[in-house]
Amino acid sequence: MMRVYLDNAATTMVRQEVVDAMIPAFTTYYGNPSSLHEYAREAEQLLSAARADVAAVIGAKPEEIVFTGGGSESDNMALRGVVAANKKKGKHVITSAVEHHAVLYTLQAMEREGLIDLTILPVDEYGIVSVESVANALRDDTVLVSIMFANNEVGSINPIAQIGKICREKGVLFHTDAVQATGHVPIDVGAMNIDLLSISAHKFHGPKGVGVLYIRKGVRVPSLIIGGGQERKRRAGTENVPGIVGLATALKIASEHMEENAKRVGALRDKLMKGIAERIPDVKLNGHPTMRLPNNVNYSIRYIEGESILLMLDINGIAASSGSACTSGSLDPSHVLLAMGLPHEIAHGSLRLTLSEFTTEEEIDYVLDLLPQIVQRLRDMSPLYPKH
Amino acid sequence: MMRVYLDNAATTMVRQEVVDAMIPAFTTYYGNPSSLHEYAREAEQLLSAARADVAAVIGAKPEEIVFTGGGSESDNMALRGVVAANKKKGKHVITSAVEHHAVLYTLQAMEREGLIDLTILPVDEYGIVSVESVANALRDDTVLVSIMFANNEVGSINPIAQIGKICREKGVLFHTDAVQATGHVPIDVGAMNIDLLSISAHKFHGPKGVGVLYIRKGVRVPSLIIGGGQERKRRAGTENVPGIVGLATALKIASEHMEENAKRVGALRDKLMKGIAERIPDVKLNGHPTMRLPNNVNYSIRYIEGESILLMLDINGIAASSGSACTSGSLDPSHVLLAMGLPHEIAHGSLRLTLSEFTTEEEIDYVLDLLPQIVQRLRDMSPLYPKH
Amino acid sequence: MYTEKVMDHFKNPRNVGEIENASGTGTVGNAKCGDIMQIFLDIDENEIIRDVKFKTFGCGAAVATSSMATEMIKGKSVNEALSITNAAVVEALEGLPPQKIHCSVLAEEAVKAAIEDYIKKRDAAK
Amino acid sequence: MYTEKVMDHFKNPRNVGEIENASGTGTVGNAKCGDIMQIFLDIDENEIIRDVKFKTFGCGAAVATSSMATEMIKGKSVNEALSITNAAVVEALEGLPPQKIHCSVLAEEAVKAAIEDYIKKRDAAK
Ligand SMILES: Cc1ncc(COP(=O)(O)O)c(C=O)c1O
Ligand SMILES: Cc1ncc(COP(=O)(O)O)c(C=O)c1O
Repeated sequence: MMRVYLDNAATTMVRQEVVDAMIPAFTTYYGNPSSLHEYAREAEQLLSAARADVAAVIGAKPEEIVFTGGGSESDNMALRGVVAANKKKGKHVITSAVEHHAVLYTLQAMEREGLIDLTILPVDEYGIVSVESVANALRDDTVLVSIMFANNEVGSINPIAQIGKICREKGVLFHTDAVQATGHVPIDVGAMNIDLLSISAHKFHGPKGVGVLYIRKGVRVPSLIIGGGQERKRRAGTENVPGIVGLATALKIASEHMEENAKRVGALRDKLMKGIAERIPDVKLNGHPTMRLPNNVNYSIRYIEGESILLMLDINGIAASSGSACTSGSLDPSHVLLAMGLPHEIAHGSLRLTLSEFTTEEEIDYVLDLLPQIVQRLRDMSPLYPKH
Repeated sequence: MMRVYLDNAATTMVRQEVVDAMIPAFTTYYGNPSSLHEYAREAEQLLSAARADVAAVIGAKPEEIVFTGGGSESDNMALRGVVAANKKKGKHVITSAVEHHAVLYTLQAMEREGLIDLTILPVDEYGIVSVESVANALRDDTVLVSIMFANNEVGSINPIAQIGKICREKGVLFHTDAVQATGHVPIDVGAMNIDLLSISAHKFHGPKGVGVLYIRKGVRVPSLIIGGGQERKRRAGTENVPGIVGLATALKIASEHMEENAKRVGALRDKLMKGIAERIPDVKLNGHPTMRLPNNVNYSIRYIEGESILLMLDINGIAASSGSACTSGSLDPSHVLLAMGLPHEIAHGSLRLTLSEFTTEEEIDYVLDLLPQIVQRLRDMSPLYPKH
Repeated sequence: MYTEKVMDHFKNPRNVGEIENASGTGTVGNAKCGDIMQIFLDIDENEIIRDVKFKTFGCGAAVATSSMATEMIKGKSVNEALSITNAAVVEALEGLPPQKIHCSVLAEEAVKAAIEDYIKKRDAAK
Repeated sequence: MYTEKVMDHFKNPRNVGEIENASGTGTVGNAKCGDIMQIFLDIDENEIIRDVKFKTFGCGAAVATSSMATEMIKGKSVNEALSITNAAVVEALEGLPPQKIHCSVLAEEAVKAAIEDYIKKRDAAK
């Protein structure tokens, strides 16, 4: 049986070049970068090179790059840190209804703890935050705006540069969760006026468990994890040198091939999107038709439920997703789709297919062949499916 | 030139078996364990097996194992979590003066934030916390005792089982930072009445950036990192499956060979310890002569300063440490040595040599040959060295 | 996540369909919560369930519990069928993940709703 | 962490030692802080530094700055030596890590202390 991996928004395969780059850091240059000897200097050199590479890709300075244990940690650190450092100015924070739980749940927890006043902006039918809604929500005591770069479920891309511009004009710090965007679409923290930005390596063929928080020079963000003085005292813990080398290698490769990948993957994505629309009646594309990540397809398929579609696909070797990976297996329909105004029963029937540069046309053809049969079979079993 | 790595308390080489175990998780079983398909189940199986392996080594149940981003995160999570969950009972916390900064600085920060009342227990001349001092410090409002299993600088091992017993009798939660002990000396969270225990993989030939917090069933520890529901909602973020597999593989191997390693490494350690004492006058062993980690040698070498010893060793291919890795390069002498009562000028001249199972007798001989010359050379340069 | 038995009933669900002029039908759940189960009974004059069919909108467990429940009551008397429990369905499926136990409850309720519908119709016809 | 120049002066420090009956000696720093520098001057009747020696307890930078500072003042007049700055020592070493700059300050102070000692002795002898 053919195996087709279309869950690249959940995580990606680590590419061979990345594994090859990491291995020496495991077995040869394994020193602790903080120590004072040749092994340490070797590790420190790998670390510095990785930092410079990452900085270059997003238009930052090396000293603005803090390596973390993943996207969730980066988000938590940014949110808690900025709020803690700006208590004197105020405690109002603005975010959107479609953020990843690493942002949304953290802010909601902080609200319950009395640390912040939270404004959660609605999104349009495509899951996009309007620049106007951000502008209108800004207050004198607003200390932080956190709006994701691209959505993990429906792939819609927010007007980040414009939001950044408004925040900068009002002197409010702007954080963006770019975990889904990094390595896939161009990012320039300077031109986009981004003050803090979260990255996670495993979304662009790097390793799991390592991420970045970009912190603009001059922005104060106390440590989330306290201890040793690593990362210029901003993130304690022995640096994950192999993981960081893997992250930087993966990001460098992704950014070098970004344009051609976006084109090739985008074309396959369009074929899949069009194919589904043509072959399956009663489906609805979720997310913006064009302002979306080049690798994301998300459809609601009426009358049937997401998990059973996934199981049928899985039986046929196809790995896909419904709602976000973190909450699958739960009963609640995606908060993203609900925020976009989808009724519950349609939100329950969503299917996310996310491609990578390793996806082949053959795989897309296989999915387009199978999916209509699977949908029909499940619809025939569904009490909601109108009789013909 | 011979290269000799004697900085294994700072970090260790990842052993080949561990790299071999991790690679499939990078490139083949790369699914997100939370997803719903074959790739996810493969990853989930690796995760479960690793969890069971780790649990077995320390006498825990699999569901009591939370994987984290390293030892510092585990410490931070344990301390902040227990204090947050036990606000109603009180806010008194007991720790010792020789803890790693991931514990000490975190607790001191929490004290400044008004979250806790902190008692920092002194240690004896060997760096060991007395059971009595813990017993005497316990109060009705004590919510947590955090005492490290073995010290990272001088290798001294605390009477953990007895401290655990007292805490259990008084109904006070007991956390131990076992980052240096795990994989090197036997640990049994049941017999030792440990409620929370921190582990870091890179201290026993596993990868950097991955750790464990053991949390006894029934002990409430809210998330430090909030977001997805991973690790039974206790640690958000896509699981670092390769890292976790690496951690478990390394720990299993270490525990299977613990006795024979302790014997062999212990014998080399004794040879090094004795050799230094015999060949170099005016040195002082730091840490307990017998109740110490089998791989730790720590001497104060009078009249000379630590960094210059390290540089001379490094020039000759030997990687060693002075004070803890995290604070080297700083001007302050080790807080551990000062807490043990060493005068500043002697604390400045400490040298830590930490062995591993890969250390050879030839390497020890090389060090014993070189070190006396290096010390003499530096002493001849020192205004403190008495003329003969 | 699912046992082989659950996957078997999901892949090859027994008794899918509808019965025209059923002796009793029951519908439980709602689309908002992501599960709807519909059970159709054909009951003979001896109150034996001659045939049973189901339609389900829901997850893998919803389909499998529907399929298993229909198998368990097929050929049984109405009274026997009324004593079906969700635990028995779970057991027959060799277990369900904790967050899916509610599906077995739904299956029990659907069977009971269909039988109640039959009893109501029967008593009304007397 | 250190430049090649620093490592060169650490590995092969110039002018290590003491001078018996020195024209001036200066000791700065203290063991508690981890650095002590001692400078010995041999100054001729034309106030030229004929010879200079040092002893240092301290880190690599402490040794290297002592060594470099002695090199810089050797053969110079007392007045020229008095104008030595820590920045000049750092520059001659092609840089020092920020947390080690204080070593260069110590070296400057040690030179000045030794010269002051010489001046005191000289003036007392007048
Ligand atoms: C005793 C002790 N605790 C905590 C840590 C922190 O572990 P990590 O560097 O993995 O965060 C270390 C080592 O650095 C340690 O030796
Ligand atoms: C938008 C977004 N933010 C944050 C995260 C969390 O990243 P990680 O799983 O690396 O902690 C993810 C993915 O899981 C994501 O898609």
